[in-house]
Amino acid sequence: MRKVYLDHAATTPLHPEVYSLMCRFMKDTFGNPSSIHSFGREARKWVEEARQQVADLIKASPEEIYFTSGGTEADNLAILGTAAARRKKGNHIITSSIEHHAVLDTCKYLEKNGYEVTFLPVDRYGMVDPDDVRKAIRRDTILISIMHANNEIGTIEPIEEISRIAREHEVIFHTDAVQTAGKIPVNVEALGVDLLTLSSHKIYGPKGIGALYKRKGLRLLPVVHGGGQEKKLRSGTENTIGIVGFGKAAEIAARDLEEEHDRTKRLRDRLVRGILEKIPEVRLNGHPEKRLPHNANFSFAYVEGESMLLSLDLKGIAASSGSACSSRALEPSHVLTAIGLPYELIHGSLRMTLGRANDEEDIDYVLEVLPEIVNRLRSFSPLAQKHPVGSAG
Amino acid sequence: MRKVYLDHAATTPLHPEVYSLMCRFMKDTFGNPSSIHSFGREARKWVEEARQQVADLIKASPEEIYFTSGGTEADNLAILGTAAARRKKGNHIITSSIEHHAVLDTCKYLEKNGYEVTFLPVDRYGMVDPDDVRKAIRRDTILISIMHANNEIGTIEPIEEISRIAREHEVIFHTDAVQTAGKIPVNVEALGVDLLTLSSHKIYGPKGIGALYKRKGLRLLPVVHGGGQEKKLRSGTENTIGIVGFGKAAEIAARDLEEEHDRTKRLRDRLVRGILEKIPEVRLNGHPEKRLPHNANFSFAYVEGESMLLSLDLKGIAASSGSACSSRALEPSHVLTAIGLPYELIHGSLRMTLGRANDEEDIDYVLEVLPEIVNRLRSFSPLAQKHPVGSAG
Amino acid sequence: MYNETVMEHFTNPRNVGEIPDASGVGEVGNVVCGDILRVYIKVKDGVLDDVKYMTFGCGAAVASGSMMTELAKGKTVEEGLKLSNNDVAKALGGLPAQKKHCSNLAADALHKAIEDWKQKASAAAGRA
Amino acid sequence: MYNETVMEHFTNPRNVGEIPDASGVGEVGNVVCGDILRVYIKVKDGVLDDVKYMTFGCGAAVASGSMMTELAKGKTVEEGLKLSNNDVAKALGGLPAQKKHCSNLAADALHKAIEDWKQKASAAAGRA
Ligand SMILES: Cc1ncc(COP(=O)(O)O)c(C=O)c1O
Ligand SMILES: Cc1ncc(COP(=O)(O)O)c(C=O)c1O
Repeated sequence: MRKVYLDHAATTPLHPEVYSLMCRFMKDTFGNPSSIHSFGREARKWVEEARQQVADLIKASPEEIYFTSGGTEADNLAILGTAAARRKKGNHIITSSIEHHAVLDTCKYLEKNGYEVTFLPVDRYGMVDPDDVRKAIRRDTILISIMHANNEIGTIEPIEEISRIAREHEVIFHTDAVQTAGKIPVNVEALGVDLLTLSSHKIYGPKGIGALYKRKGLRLLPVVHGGGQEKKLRSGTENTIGIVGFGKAAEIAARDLEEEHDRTKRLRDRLVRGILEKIPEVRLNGHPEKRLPHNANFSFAYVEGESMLLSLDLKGIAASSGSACSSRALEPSHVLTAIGLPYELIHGSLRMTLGRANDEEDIDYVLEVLPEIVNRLRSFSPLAQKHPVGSAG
Repeated sequence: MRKVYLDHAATTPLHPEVYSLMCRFMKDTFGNPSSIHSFGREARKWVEEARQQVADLIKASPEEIYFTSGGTEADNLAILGTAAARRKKGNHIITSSIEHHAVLDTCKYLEKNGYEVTFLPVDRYGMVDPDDVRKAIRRDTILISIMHANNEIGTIEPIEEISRIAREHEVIFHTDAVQTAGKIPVNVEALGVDLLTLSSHKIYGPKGIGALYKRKGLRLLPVVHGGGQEKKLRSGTENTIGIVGFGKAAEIAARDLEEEHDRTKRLRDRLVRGILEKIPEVRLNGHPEKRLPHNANFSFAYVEGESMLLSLDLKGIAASSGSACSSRALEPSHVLTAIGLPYELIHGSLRMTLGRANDEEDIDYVLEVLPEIVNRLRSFSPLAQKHPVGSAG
Repeated sequence: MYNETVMEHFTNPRNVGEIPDASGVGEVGNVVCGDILRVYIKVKDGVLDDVKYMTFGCGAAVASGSMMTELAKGKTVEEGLKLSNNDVAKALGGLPAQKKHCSNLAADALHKAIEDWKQKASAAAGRA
Repeated sequence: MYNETVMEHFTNPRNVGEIPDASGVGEVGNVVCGDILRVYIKVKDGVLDDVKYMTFGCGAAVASGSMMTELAKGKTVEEGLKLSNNDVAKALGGLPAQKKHCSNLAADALHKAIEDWKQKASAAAGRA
């Protein structure tokens, strides 16, 4: 059976060059980078080369890169680290209501621990209004965290504008760039950010490794305590294999960015056009233009997401959904809720995220299979007759 | 040049079977274990198999195993997680003064944040007295954390006795078993612990992956917030490659434990005997019998540790030292300080930890090379004439 | 995630659709949690002569609806009332833990349909 | 960690040992931080005719002692006083950041030895 992987926003396969390098590294190099003997120094060399590669991807300098166990930990470190370091200055944090759970739940944790958090709304495309940010800033605001692009609907936020506002008010600004780095240009200077989160496994590197960019001179307190690795900011013996893979993945992502951007965008546009043509009563979620090149997110009226996923899976197609049933959390997507979708359209959402694994035939295969699936599920849906929704574009 | 790796307590090379399995897994399986499609389910299967393997190593059940980014994070989770969950019950924690920094610094962090910590002393062998634990328990004591064996001097602590005392007083008991699992038998039931820390890279698995054993029913709060992976206790996309490697390493460690124990112990005893015979004014640090089978830790009078390490390194031998100069922290070993060594013997310490990489020829090579090195360094040491120390056994 | 029996019922759900002249109709669930299950029954001489269902729901909802209709069909109304969500899950060979709570409601919907039939029947008896 | 020059000086330290009839002796460091450096000088006609050192210390301490003796030997006492720890580190082609503070004390020890010589010399002059 044809296998079509359309869940690149969830995770990506290892790039073959990343795979080879990791295997080569793993075979010969095992030292602890903190050891001063030759085994340790050899490992250190690889780690520092990877740090340079990651820095290059976002136009930072290597001293500004701190490796973590992934995007989640980097988000935690950025937010908890800033909150703790600036506690004396204030206790107010601004974020959006469509952040990844790594940001959202960390902010909620802080709310329970003496901080105040403003969760900004978004418009129906998932866009944060910079003016809302400006209005939310108070004298005791210490941090603003707004994601670069949303992982579910792909909307790209106006980071430059927001960071300018943050700077004017001398508030630290963090952005979660897990979904954008390697997909669209990410330049920490141009974006004007103080902190930026990266994750390796979204760019064809291994899972369980990420990084926080921290502008030189900015003070954070650690979240994980111990041996003082990563310049005392993140303790724990370094995940050397992961770091080496992440470095290579970052290098390749930077190298191929433009080409992959254009290629996946072309495929994505073909997919979106095809679905809107072939399936009635469907809407495209997210911003029509300001969106990630590889993201497509639809809501199909009357059908439930997990049922679509299972049906697609039986045809070899991997996708995801914002339906509660498709997640372990058993809560419908907070992102689709925030853009104002009614529950049945949240449950009827389907996200397809393209990547290196895909070609035109994949798209055509989906366009062949998906309409039948939606039809079948609609055929026994009790909602199908109840509430017709307008087919959106 | 002959290469002799004698720093297995710092980290270990990948076992060849671990290496092969990781490469095989990496090549084909990349799904996100949280995804419900076939790619995700395949990854989930591997993760759960590894969880079983890790559970088997310590005779736990797989539901009690929570993967983390390493021993450091597992220690943090055990301590911070218990402290937060039991805050209403009390705020007093008991630990020892020779814990790994992952425990020690986490406790110091808590001290700064409203908790009280008792750091118990140890005797000259590095042994915690269970009576001291009993005496330190107060009505508001919520957690006792004592390591199973010390990473520097190898002393094995009386965990069964201490856990019994903890249970009598209904205090949660955590032990850091990073240095013991796979080296000596570790059985969570026999030890009577509620929480136990493991790290993969000390048992020939990859770095950047570890686990916390949490007894069924015990409540902890998470340290890293986000997507709710690991049964909501530890968020972040799972380090699948690391987990698979860790699982295999745990399986092999359990399988070969007895044989490797005896083999390394024999080699270690040969090394210790040889050094005490060939080099004057040297003492063996740690307990003469109750110590890890692969650990040897000496103090050589009049010479500084880093100089020894560099000299050994030039001969292809990798070891470590408790001298400040050999660490990034620039602080002399808190363990050697706690057993009462004078500063010059702390700085003159040399730890050699054996493992699979070693054979008799390695030991003989060290016995040939090390006396010359110590002699040379002593020849221009200003201390050499000042304070003679008795050569200990 | 799901076992083979569940997947088989998901792929080929039995008795989907409406019964236009149903003796009773029952619906459970709501769009918030994302699972809705509607059951139609045809009662003849106290026996569930026909049982059909429609669902907006996840794999577990589709499969448990299907399995419920198979278990219920041909049973007496009283037996139908004794059929539990748990019986359905068991017949399916088990469901994932997180699905048991909200997606395994087919028996509840059947009970509602039977109640609906009873009410209609007694109303008809009243009128008669 | 260390560059080649440092390693070369560590492996073959110049001028190690005592000068039994030294004109001056200086010692810096302490066992707490783990680096002790003792310098012996022989002064002839205001020139550092011989400079030797002994050390209990790390690679950086051994190498900077060695380099210092090379730089100091043959210089006048005044020039010796101007020699800085930084000069020594530079001549070694640089030292790791964390080593600069505590292990790069050879010039300080030299200055102490020169002070010692000066005191002894003036004491001798006083006696004369
Ligand atoms: C926007 C965003 N932030 C953070 C994360 C978390 O990163 P990781 O999976 O490396 O923990 C993800 C992906 O899961 C993401 O999409
Ligand atoms: C006793 C002990 N605890 C904790 C750790 C930390 O584990 P990891 O290196 O996996 O962070 C180590 C090793 O570094 C250790 O020896």
